[in-house]
Amino acid sequence: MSMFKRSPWMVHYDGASCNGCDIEVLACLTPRYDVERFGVINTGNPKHADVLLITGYINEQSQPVVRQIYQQMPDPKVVIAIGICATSGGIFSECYNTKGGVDSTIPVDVYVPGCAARPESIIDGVVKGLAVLETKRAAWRIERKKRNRVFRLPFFKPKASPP
Amino acid sequence: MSGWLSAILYILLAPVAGGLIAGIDRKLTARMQRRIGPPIFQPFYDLFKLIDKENVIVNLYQNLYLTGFLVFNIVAGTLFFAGGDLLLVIFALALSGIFLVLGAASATSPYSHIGAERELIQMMACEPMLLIAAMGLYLLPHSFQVRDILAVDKPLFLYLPGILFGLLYILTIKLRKSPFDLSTSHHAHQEIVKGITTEFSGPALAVVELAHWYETILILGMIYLFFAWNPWVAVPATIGLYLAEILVDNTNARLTWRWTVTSSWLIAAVAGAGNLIVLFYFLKAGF
Amino acid sequence: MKMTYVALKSLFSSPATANYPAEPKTYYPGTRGHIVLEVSTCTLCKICEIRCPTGAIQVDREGKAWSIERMKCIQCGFCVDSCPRKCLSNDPQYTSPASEKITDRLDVPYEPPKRKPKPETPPA
Amino acid sequence: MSNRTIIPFGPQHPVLPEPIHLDLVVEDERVIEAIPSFGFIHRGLERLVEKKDFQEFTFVAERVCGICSFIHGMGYCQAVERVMGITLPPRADYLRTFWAELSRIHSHLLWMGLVADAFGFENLFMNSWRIRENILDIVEETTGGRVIFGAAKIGGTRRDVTNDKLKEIGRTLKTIEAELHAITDVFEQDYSVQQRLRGIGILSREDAFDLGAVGPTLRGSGEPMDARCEGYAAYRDIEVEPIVESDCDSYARCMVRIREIYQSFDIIRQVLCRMPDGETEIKVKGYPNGEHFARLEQPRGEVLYYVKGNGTKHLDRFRVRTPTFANIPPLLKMLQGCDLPDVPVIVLTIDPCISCAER
Repeated sequence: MSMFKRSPWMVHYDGASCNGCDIEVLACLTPRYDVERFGVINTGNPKHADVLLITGYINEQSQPVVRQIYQQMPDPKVVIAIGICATSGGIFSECYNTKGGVDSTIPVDVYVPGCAARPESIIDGVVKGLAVLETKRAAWRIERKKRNRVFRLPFFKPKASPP
Repeated sequence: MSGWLSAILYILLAPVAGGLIAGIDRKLTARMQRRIGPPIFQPFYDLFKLIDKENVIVNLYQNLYLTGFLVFNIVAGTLFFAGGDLLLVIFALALSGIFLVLGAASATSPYSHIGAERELIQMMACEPMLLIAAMGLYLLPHSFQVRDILAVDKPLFLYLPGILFGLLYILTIKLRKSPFDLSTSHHAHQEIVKGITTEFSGPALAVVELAHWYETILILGMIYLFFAWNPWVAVPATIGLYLAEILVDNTNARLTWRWTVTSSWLIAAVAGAGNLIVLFYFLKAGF
Repeated sequence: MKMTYVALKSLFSSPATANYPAEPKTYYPGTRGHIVLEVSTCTLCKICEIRCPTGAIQVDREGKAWSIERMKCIQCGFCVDSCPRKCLSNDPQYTSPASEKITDRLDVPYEPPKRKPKPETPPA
Repeated sequence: MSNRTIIPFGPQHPVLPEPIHLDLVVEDERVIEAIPSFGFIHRGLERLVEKKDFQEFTFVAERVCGICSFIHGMGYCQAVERVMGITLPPRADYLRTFWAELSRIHSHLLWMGLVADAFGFENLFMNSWRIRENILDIVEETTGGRVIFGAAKIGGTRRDVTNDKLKEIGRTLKTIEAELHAITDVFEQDYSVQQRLRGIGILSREDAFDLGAVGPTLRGSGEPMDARCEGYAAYRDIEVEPIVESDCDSYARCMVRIREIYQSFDIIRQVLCRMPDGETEIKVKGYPNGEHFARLEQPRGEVLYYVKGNGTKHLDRFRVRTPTFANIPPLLKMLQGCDLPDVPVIVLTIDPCISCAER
């Protein structure tokens, strides 16, 4: 049995939201909601994270940042778009500076609606995301067996160069 | 013979005990913050997940250094539990710390570099007190061997209260607890992201966690030495002192490195060295 | 030192956590969760479609349907305020997260009143 | 023998959840200079006035920022109402003041948590946010939203609160206030907190004034300036004394905010006592024609709204000058010469709300 379900570490990025969803994401960590019950830790470091929570839509300036965070996260990983802005641009979809929702830049696995998304709804979204993470892990393990990349000391040269 | 047995037990059981301690620590921390907190086995879930994850290698030497970190932590612990030389234990521990610093410094991230620098500063703050503690423990049995110290039939903590206090002070640094979680932090967020562990991911991070568990058990063993004349006192005392560390972790802000170095050296000089000198003359006078 | 008191008091009092997924949350009656349409009184007047700030509501007069894109609605309740027949209302339960963008389409049985055929003007 | 490096701070950073990017030029661990770059959250919502009609635009104005959302909506409505020459029924004014002060308490509690997180005091963060949840409960019960209140409307408020409910809220607030004392005492007295706040991020009174600081940042430097003294909404009946600290450091700004929380509790008490009966909204007829500047006090400081109407349902111009926007030059001044561990603390003592600043 895999442990991804029990220990999803998250990283949170505020695309271009109004802060409403951001503080609700943070509120999930606090005593009333306490997502650490499910093993969620807000690592703040993409390299440690399994789940990327994005609030707000994507604009010109934040697009490379979001892409970079997504690429820095090791596989398997899940992206959860929090709030209406992250889903579709919401009330700002007609602004001149939008690129659209998060799915305009990186693939999104779960959409959490709400303006601002309620903490309960975020918890539900993360739980949904974990199911996706599980399937992604299965697919990724098959991939990894092909590439055969394991923890290796420097004097053992890798068989295949990493992509 | 029993020394080797306990060393093997250490190698096998320390990860289990260390993980459990980490789990209880997290649970208690959560309760102190009025949360329910994660399950007690959460650290094991985290560890197995990290092993399962993709290993993004920044450069291949990182793995060598991290292996060194783990191995020398285990070596230090094994020496300690086999009843070996306390000085060797402290040096092996320092060496493992250096390996971690090298691993962090081998990456290019500025956060990781600053974390490595801070880790060095923390080690600089710790080492004098650790050496003074070794000297203090030497005074009664006239031996640096852990098995000789264990054999002393006197309550060492009454002879070495200042050194015990100083050791507890730097244990906060060693266990990476607030107010001294400078180079990396388990929970609260800091300006250098994850500091020394920023560039480690997946299995590499799992190695760091595992090494920390070994280290925790070794540190608890060191506290145990001070109460070793009676196990019925020693076990509750060690547990109690660890709980006190958790409480301190929860009731302090993170302080700066200047404050850390100044205060820990001050305590090493006043409490540690003072205790050492007083005890030395008392013993000389024949008490 | 003040914090020690707070921490110890917290340690020995029950956690403030609402055990959410295990115990369902009860909402205040006025909470804006999602928009509900009472189909029987809707007259497909299109005012909600015009008023909606995000354009989430679509009213199809020909197909006799009222649809809402749940992943676009910001629950402002402006449609509820401006509905002339009061057939829209707020339900406290939020829309649950999903992997696709959901659109709810409701069939409205409203029959527009037959206009009386204009009396044929007698040829002059 | 100094080693000059550049450390990026943000846009994705665990301490500050909002995307601001600072390039910190660092010598060892001392910050020489902070070079900001913006635009990660720029939406251009001021231009939406061309697309949304002036009543719909209230919802856009509320989403300038999710933390001080109500005051943004209220300020926009107030500006439009002045343009249209609408006088609100007194109950609407009082309800607006009630919600504005609630949002001030919730925002300051949120800030207390974040600054505690910035200096690594996780327990304090958790406790501040735990108390904040109680405030949010009141907000949700009365307005229907947790962070986006959605209660302001041109011509009044969208909801009314029954007098019984208001009495009950008054009692709840009393217990919350009692609980809060334990937390604010920690900020005031705890040794390690003082170590991290006192003497950090000095902003002299002259600098604060010259660089255009507003709100608690300015008042922490000893300048008594509070837009609530202008007497908008119910503040015309309620005496508001600007809270001033003269230490000019992070601790002073922290104390200003903590004392403001208690002041807000006091204002809410007065509002609840004097709450007049009657209508909460009046019918709005016609379209705005003319222009107006509205000044309001947000949790983060003074905010300006400029509205220009042309007699159609779309406004000509809408402009916000948010407090964080005004507080960024003082921030950069404070960051010069500080230590790296103090950067998050200093950044947070202006209570940055980047989504306000970039709109």
